[in-house]
Amino acid sequence: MSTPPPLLEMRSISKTFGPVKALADVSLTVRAGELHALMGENGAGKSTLMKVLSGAYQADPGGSVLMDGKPIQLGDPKHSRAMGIAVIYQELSLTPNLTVAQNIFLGREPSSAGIVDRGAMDRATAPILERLAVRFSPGTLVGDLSLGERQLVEIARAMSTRARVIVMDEPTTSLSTREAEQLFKVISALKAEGVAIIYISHRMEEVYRLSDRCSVLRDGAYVGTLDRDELSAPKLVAMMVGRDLSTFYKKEHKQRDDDSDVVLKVEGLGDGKLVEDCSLEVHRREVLGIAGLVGSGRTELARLIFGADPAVSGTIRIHGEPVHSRSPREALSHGIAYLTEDRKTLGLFLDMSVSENVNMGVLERDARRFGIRNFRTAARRAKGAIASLGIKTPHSRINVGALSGGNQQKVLLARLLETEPRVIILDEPTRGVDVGAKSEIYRLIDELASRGLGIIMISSELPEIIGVADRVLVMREGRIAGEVRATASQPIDQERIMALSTGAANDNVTNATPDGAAAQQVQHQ
Amino acid sequence: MTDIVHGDAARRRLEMKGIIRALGMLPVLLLLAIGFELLSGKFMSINNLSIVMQQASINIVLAAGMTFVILTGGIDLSVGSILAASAMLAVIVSLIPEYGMLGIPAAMALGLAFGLANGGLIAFLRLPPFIVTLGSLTAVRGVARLMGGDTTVFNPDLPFDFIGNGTLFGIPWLALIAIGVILVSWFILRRTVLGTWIYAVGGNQEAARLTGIKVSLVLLFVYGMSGLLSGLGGAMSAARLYAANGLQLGMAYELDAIAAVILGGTSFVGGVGSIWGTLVGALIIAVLSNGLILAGVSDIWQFIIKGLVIIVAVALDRYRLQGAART
Amino acid sequence: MTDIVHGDAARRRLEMKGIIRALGMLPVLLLLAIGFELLSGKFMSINNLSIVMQQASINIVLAAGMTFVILTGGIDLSVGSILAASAMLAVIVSLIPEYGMLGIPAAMALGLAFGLANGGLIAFLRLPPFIVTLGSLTAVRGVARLMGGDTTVFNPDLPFDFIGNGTLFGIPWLALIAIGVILVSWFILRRTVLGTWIYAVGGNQEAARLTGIKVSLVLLFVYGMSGLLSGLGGAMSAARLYAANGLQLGMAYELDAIAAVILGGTSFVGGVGSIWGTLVGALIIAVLSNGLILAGVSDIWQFIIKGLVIIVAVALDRYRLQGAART
Amino acid sequence: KDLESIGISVGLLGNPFFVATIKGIEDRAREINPEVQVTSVSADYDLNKQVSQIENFIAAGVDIIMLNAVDASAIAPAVKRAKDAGIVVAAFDVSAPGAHVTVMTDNVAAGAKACQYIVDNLEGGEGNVIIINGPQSSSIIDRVKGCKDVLSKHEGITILSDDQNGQASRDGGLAVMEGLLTRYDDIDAVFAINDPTAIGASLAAKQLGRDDFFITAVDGAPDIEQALSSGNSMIKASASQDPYVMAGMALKMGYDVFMGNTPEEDTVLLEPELITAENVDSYKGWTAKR
Ligand SMILES: Nc1ncnc2c1ncn2[C@@H]1O[C@H](COP(=O)(O)OP(=O)(O)OP(=O)(O)O)[C@@H](O)[C@H]1O
Ligand SMILES: Nc1ncnc2c1ncn2[C@@H]1O[C@H](COP(=O)(O)OP(=O)(O)OP(=O)(O)O)[C@@H](O)[C@H]1O
Ligand SMILES: O[C@@H]1[C@H](O)[C@H](O)OC[C@H]1O
Ligand SMILES: [Mg+2]
Ligand SMILES: [Mg+2]
Repeated sequence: MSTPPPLLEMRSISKTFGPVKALADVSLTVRAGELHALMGENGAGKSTLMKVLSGAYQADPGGSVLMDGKPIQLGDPKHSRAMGIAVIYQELSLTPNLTVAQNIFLGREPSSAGIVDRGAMDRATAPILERLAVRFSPGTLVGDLSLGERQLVEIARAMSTRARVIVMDEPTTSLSTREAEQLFKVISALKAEGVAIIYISHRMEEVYRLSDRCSVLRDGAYVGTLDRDELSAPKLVAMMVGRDLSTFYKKEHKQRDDDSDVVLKVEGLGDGKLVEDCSLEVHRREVLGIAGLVGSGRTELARLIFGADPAVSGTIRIHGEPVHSRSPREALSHGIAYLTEDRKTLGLFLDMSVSENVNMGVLERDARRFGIRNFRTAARRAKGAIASLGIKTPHSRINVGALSGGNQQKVLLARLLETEPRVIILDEPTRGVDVGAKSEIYRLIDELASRGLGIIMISSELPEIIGVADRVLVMREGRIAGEVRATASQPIDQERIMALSTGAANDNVTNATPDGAAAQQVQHQ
Repeated sequence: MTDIVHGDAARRRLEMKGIIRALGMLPVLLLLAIGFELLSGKFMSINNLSIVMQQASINIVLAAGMTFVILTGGIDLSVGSILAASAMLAVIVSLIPEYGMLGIPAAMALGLAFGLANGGLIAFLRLPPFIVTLGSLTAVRGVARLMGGDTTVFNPDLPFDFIGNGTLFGIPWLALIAIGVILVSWFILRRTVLGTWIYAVGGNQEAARLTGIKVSLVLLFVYGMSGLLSGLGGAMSAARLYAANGLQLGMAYELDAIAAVILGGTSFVGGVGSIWGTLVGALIIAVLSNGLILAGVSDIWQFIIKGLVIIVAVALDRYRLQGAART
Repeated sequence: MTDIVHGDAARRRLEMKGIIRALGMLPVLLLLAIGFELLSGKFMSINNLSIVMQQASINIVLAAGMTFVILTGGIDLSVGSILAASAMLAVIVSLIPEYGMLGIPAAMALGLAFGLANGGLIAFLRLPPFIVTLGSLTAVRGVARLMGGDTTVFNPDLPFDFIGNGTLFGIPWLALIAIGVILVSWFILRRTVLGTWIYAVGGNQEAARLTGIKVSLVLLFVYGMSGLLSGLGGAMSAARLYAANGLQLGMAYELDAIAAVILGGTSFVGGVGSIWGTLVGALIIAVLSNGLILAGVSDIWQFIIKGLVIIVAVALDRYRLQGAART
Repeated sequence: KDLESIGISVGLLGNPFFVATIKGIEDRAREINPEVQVTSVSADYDLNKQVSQIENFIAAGVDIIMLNAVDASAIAPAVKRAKDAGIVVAAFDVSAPGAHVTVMTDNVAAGAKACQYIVDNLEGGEGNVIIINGPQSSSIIDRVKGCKDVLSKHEGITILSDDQNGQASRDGGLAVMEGLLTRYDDIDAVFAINDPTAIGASLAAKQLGRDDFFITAVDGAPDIEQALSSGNSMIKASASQDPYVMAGMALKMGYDVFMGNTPEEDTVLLEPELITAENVDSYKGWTAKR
């Protein structure tokens, strides 16, 4: 008896974009019912490989993809889908102007004689949404959903096709812990049904936890595959980056000493919509973490502090001095800087060069008389930033859109730092960034804190927030639900944060007040 | 549970938004109508309303086609020229003894052909819609002039003149056709798979492609539709005038059609909008022209007032929708 | 190391792309020029080239303003009407004894005022540029007519007529002004902070706001600039015609200006494009008009050919840039 | 019956000619009833637009429609509709089939006179002539016809071009003439279908540094008067019309019909007079007080 052919087999796939070889002779085998993790640094070619699989890209001639041992036609999204391949793309591929149900069934609407059966569509959607335990309905406009909720719609779409292979390209980047847990449950159910999952993520702990096997790509080439029991951090990292990453999180900055160090003090801030009565303090040389579920209002709060959205109540002080005006421009002039969670649509100028992106915030300051640009200073700044942040780019005149995610993030950070801020708010600073770059960003955060800046870091990755922050505020439904601090004897713990963010914590148990005199350990039941 | 409450509130907010959006400029239209009635005392007569509807009809038909195009994020500047060429053909064909009635299908076929040519260039060669249709605005105008050797073609015994001047159960045929076009458009946009695809292509063309939607077919369809409806508009214009003139007819009609669509709340970037909005937008434009004359406003001031009303109308709309997405 | 190799190749590719883009439609322009020379034997004469430049000049000035606007992702449909109103004012002021020369600054000031009004509505009330400028296309046209009581105003002894008819060192003043406007625009766009901000706002308006760029100021500036240059265009037109007419002057000029910008490779979505491209685009349009007449093509066929050439030009361009971003 | 309201639709308001016609109508109408409401609109030579304007006049219930048809034949159905609604239609400057009354210049004669001047002033009665055409309204068609009738009698005369549309406007004439001047090196005379076109043509010549020909036209507009008396203009003659009198007369005849008196002659042709540098001083012009 011969063993049955594997569910999916990709053989010597190559893909070139002009002179760039994104994939060179990559092969990959995926078995039914397994979760196959795909790892690699930013730009290693993971997404490209998956796009070849889904038919979004036409691979170079020579390679082939087989399902159940039978070759499938490459380069046609419809065909791949018919073969049972579903892809959740890294860049969300939803149409914001259509409803959840319409998006899920886009391109394969239940219809007779060309007329859509909307009822059937909604009916088919509801159980899937239920399974994902989301709180929006089939008729909700996707444009009205948050980033994380949209991610869930993508997942629902893949589930609805009853695919045999589901590719998830960084599905948890905008999910918070609770949503992620829900997703993991769904994943194991799917696996039990014999569905194969190809899972791409930059979050190591997820990979350890979920994967049955793990393959690694580097510079567009296949490096190797590890079985579950072979998986170990040093091994994986070595395969990915080709070097050793000894210290991952870094917390060497000296923490605050006393209250005179308060850089930013926010009191009673609210936007009249979601955020209500939020107060917080950030000290010099401190990293304040903000945790919470998707939609808990962390981004909203950050935008309020930064003046990006109008506040209806509350005060903001920098070094005790009230900040009145409500615009990012004003906030920047007071030394508040904000790194957006959505770097492509809210942060970068993708059609502009690395240098222009780095300099954009300080053009006026550098300008000569009559607003004439000083290109020499600009070039110097760009060069300096590239060197000090270790941005990997051939030169500073390249379009920022051509860089990998991690390097784009560094460019954005560089722009903030050039404005010489006193407080910086980092919203999901490592979203979609590979291990190597992540550790560099952590190192950078630590260094900035050492330099005396106050830092607020919003993150949905609990290990990261615990690893980097000195103190964590937890948000729930637009309010600050509580604070978690480390003591000499006990570090910040994950359970307490979870409890506060889901509302499971008993509020009578002392929450340390933000201005509490000493670090105080918070009890948990 | 708070979760549910939040969800409910959000849903209610969404529904409100939906209704307000669908309502669109209707309040502005009603305000204008009441205003003109008060000013002239003649506006609300059945007779005048039927004239307004008649005058709006051609623009409604063009604007319906334009709605399809703009929903995909495109634009069609050539509608006026296609209308002129089709009207020429309609009159020329109407002069053929016995087969005069063929003028209507001939006009529509010609319009469709031009529309498909636009669509082909945009869908398959991926040329920018603005330039392609600007090119055909010019080229088709030339064709229209060529067809009549640059003079007016005229047929006092137009076999299908009832369309331009007759009524059915007291309602002008022109108005009926316009309403029919709106209903068909509504059906296509809201009830068919194709309609969903049109919105999808306008909302996120790349995502649409990845889900296997044949984006080029959708584009071909919308420009074809716009051409077809321009052809119909040509036949209507011919029926109304018993004549056509390749040089003057349809000049700058694209601006009125686009204005109707945008006044109706359809977004220029594509993906958002409705055909009802377009109807209201076209009616606002027609009511303005008619009402200002009824009110005895001079031609000059008509221009000034019309321009300002357009701006004020969207400003009101923006104010009304405050906080909703920017079109 | 592969990284370096990769980097080098990418750099070379990027540089090539840059050059090709900057070159833009220049090859098409040269092809047209050579073609017309072969056909007519008269095209390349110094005299004729100066006529082409003269005829292109007003459109170049309008298109330069339009480039600013389109670079921010906006549009300005009102340039033709503003030109008409400014031309009216230029002639009216020119009739004031002694102070006749003030006609030019007056025209520019009026244009600037209208432009700032557009910009204010767009920047502060956040109204869609298409509707705002469509409104002012209509309203300002009315104002232009009002200024002359609806008739042609003329001044046979226009004090600044040298602009329209004179030359400096053998180069027509009109052409000199156009070149000056291009140079100033280039300087602003490429050498000043404001210019970089314009590209940034067009590239990503929200990101620009979050970077602390004064987005409303940038918008106000570009529409103001477009208005100012339309005013200048009005003065140039008055100087050429010794007269102005509120009703007809500048009709549909916006289409030519937009066509020049888009032919020149500036993207409709904003953020990408150059003023040199606009110059080439405007020259292509002017060369076409002039060349076809020289070649003895009839008026009708001029339309048809012009339309087709515009389409073929972008098709060639698309082919040439294959793989580069879609405009 | 009282004359309460009048609607006027003209080809193109920007032309001073039509401004004079409107003034003529208003003045005569005020003499009949000082309170009369006059609404004037421009059709911009767009037939669809003019038909809509007529419909709106019908809806507004005006007593008389003063019509300058943009298309001499195709306007017929709209005229009929107005008549059916009991409205008096008075055509001026251009004929409109079915109109109750019509007053216009004898445009064939105007074209003939302007072109006879060309024949008389060409050296040896021969040379290359250009006709700058315009929108195809009856007045313009007739002028071109009158002109060609004259020119065709002289074998030495070649018509280089007669199919370019100068839009009956100054800038249209300028644009067209610039093209014609680049195309033809040897031009002896130009006939422009109206004065604005002629001025545009002369400006083109000036801008291109050409002075080897002369221009004639039709209208006798104020700016032409000035040009003729200046003595150094390329425009040498214009067959004058009297728009003020013409339109006023049409209104009066229309009023007669309105009051129930059918005039004996429903069409009046006014004789044009050729004005040149010699007789311009005795020409009264459009803006003369009357
Ligand atoms: N459309 C494209 N055109 C040109 N180059 C591309 C294109 N898409 C990807 N590349 C290049 O191909 C390489 C692989 O990119 P890919 O997106 O597959 O990386 P990835 O492993 O998914 O990275 P990340 O972890 O950041 O998502 C990169 O060098 C990228 O710049
Ligand atoms: N443009 C919008 N329109 C309507 N609702 C919105 C919009 N943006 C956000 N929301 C809603 O506001 C709530 C808070 O979103 P926010 O982005 O602040 O959450 P967050 O805590 O930062 O989570 P995330 O991890 O997604 O960044 C969500 O429920 C979201 O649905
Ligand atoms: O007779 C009219 C007059 O000559 C005007 O100048 O142009 C149009 C003609 O209808
Ligand atoms: Mg990727
Ligand atoms: Mg967030």
